[in-house]
Amino acid sequence: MDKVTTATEAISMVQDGALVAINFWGPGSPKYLWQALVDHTAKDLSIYTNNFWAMPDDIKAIVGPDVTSIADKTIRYITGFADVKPGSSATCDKIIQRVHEGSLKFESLSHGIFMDKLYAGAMRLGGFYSPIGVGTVIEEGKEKRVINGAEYLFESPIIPDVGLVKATTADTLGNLVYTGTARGANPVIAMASKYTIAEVFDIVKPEELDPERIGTPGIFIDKIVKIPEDDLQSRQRRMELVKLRIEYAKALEEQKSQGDAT
Amino acid sequence: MDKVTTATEAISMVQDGALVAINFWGPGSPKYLWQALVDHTAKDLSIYTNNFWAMPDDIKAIVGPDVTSIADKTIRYITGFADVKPGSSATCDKIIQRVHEGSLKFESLSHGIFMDKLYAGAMRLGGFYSPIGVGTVIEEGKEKRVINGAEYLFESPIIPDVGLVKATTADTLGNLVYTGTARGANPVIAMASKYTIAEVFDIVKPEELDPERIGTPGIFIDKIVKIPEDDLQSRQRRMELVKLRIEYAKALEEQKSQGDAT
Amino acid sequence: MKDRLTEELVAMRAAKELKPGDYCNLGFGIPELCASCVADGVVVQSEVGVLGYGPLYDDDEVDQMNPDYIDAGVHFFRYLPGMSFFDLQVSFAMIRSGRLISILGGLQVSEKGDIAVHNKGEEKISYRIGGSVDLAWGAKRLIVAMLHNTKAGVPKVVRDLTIPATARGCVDLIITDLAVMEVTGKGLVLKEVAPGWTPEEVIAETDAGLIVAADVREMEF
Amino acid sequence: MKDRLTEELVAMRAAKELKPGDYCNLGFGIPELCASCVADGVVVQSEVGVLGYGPLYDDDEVDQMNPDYIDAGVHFFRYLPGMSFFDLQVSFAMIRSGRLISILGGLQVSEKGDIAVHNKGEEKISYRIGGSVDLAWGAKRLIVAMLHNTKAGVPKVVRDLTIPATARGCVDLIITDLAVMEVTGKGLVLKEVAPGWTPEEVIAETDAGLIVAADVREMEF
Repeated sequence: MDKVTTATEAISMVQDGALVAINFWGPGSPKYLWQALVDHTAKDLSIYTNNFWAMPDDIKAIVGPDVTSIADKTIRYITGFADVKPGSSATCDKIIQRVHEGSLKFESLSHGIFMDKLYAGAMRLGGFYSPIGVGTVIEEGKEKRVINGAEYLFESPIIPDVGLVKATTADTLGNLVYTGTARGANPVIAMASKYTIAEVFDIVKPEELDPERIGTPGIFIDKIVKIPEDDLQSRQRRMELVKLRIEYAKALEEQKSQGDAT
Repeated sequence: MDKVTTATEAISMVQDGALVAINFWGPGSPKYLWQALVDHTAKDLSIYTNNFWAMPDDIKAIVGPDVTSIADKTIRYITGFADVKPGSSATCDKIIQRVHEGSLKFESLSHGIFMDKLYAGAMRLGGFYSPIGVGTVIEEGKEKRVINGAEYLFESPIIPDVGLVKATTADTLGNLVYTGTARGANPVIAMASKYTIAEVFDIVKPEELDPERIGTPGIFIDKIVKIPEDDLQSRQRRMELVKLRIEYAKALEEQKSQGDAT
Repeated sequence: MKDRLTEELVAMRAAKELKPGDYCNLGFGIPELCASCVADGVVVQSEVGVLGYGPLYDDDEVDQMNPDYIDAGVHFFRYLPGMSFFDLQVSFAMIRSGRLISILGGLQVSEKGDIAVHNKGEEKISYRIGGSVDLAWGAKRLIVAMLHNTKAGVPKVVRDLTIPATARGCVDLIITDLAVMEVTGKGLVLKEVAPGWTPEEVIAETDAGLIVAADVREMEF
Repeated sequence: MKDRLTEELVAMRAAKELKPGDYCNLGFGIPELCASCVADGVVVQSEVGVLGYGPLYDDDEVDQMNPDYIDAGVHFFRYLPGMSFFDLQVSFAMIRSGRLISILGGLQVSEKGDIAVHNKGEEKISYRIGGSVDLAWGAKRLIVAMLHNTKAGVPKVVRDLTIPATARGCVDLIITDLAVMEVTGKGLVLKEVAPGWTPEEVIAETDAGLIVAADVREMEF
């Protein structure tokens, strides 16, 4: 049961029509695997992600793969936060055009519901009643039920075909250690997905990990990919990325101050 | 916001009719707080616990407080596992008599559903559809729904009035560190309960805990109680407890070999 | 035109609502500015998975930053004793538990306590919902810190929302660059006005019914 | 009466179903005995919150035991490289994920793959359900390891359960002190018999319809 492999090989099992979940929030975003997915041939994908930023192309060029970069082979995005600004990039405009044409669907959740649906998938529930989103755009098309005097919306579980996660360190059995705010949705994506691939900075022997510090037990991880040391996403080059992120944040700030004026 | 107090003071806020959740499974069972609850005056309690063993009185005398010891002031037990053997103890026979009289209710869940209901409470859900228990005694009286061709049972969330948890170490802010299999339902009880009390071996300053190792963030903990060093539940006397547990396990084995013959 | 408060002063007034031992989440916009003026002992949460984190680094402190210490808005924060990390399940249990005070920015707030934080965005695509729906719904106390009017001068405190709601009936207190208003069963109560402003002048900038408190006074920071 | 297999031999036969790299949970009774005969590299889970734990201590090894290393059945286990600890949420996600092979004991198993693990107990009180419902429902493969008959000689492999079910239609393989039987769409297939026993003799001890496999053979350990 050798789980250690390359990104290309791990991603090669993603088939046409697959539902792929990915944690795109905080330092635990598996951007190295994402690039492999972008480069992969599978089409008609559904993408389940916390955040969907349709960034201006100049920012994308700096910060590396973004979640819109796979739009060409995607038919559905389900996100906890989506921001698509007309005119901000060619990708963005194409996304808007495709939504209008009906060849691309968007479903908006909250960050909490995004996680809830994965957890319900992990637990193999049939669905659940959420108090979040009543009286908002989230309730459109959803069954409403009054329980003990309060209104709830029916939400369905999500069981991704493939989950992409990022951790700091893995052992060869697939046990993952997270650090800082790199946890995010990674643990719940790993639990919910039929097949989970993890990218990590380092792969060590099982005896090198503290059993008390494991954030995702190896049973949930099917393949482990080490980020090459010369990649921008590697541990060695992270401080470069921090500097780029600062540029990125500045650019976002500018976007925001332009976009949020109401 | 001084959270550190004594068991008696922490437990004194448990009122008549309260729903109290407790992790009774593995080394993370808060038996010290449990004894304080047994000694407290509140009555008409509902007890939500993973396991309910109605042990013979001679075993109880050795292993300390057990979950049946509060039966006199309890009107409802909800458990993931219940074992009540007629004739095994006076408490046991009284429990059976009260169930027959109708003054005590028993609800049986599975260990998984026990945890699911707490998690649904923590997430403030209105309810959820579980695949577990279809076609078994668990389904009695529950709404059944077919979703995508499979049957599910409707389960309601549990939000305990008071949660009792155990951890190895706390800091003064209520951050908890668990070790080994002492996690159990403690984290989910802490998240779901309106008011949570933790018993720990040691209380340290916040800077002494590693932020990566905290199993329950302090926001969920209202009161922290240090187990006195001369108590059988203290860290210092745990190996004595291990020896007693071995005796206990032996006695259970004997019980089992007598009871499970079918 | 009279002077309105700066965003920093709005943030300072909002931060005064937080006492040592309080747990809080600070939303995007003006609420983020509260981070540098909250009292010692106020415990700040970020929905991406950290509680009790320290002050943010400035952009020129790159060499000190920990690349794993990033908040929900992609800022780098410092270690603080008592800090804890967790995944989104724990984070949203926290957010919905009623144990956190939430300070959110707002595009519109109604006198009934409805709030719109995210805008509708482009053609039913970009709802920008994020964690705000959960934060508004679950807060122990929901404080909105925002400007009283849009750049075009349109009142943001209204009788009924005219843009999609983030959550309904959740807001407890509204703090703007003109006033402090409390949502009550009787309606919106004007409790404080910005220095130099009269209640009547604030009412003129507001599209909701405002009940002037008997003890209405000038905002302090 | 012919000799039946010992419980240890039943456990050894069941353990043979587990290959290095397999994840499994071992239930109470005979399955627990598998722990000492599984192949190296088989990863054992305990539902109280540990994966990949090491062999159990004997009762006379108290001085070496770690009081925080206790499994679901109150046994003390050893550290093993690759071991991980987690809470009940992660444990039951694991149990329901279809990634674990589950070996359970049984009071009764039907030819349809229904299983009764817990007995009804006293007067609707003591259902002894525990984790077995989740384990049976969620298993990648559900193997039952039990005695073929009760102490009183009543068959435990039956056409229909006569006691409350733990889960329905879940069992894949039944291993007893007399036989190995596979639950298939066509019915229960007798694949192996205990040394010295004929298929006909096993059928006589069974209350379910048994299809004798063309290649039926003697059990090996």
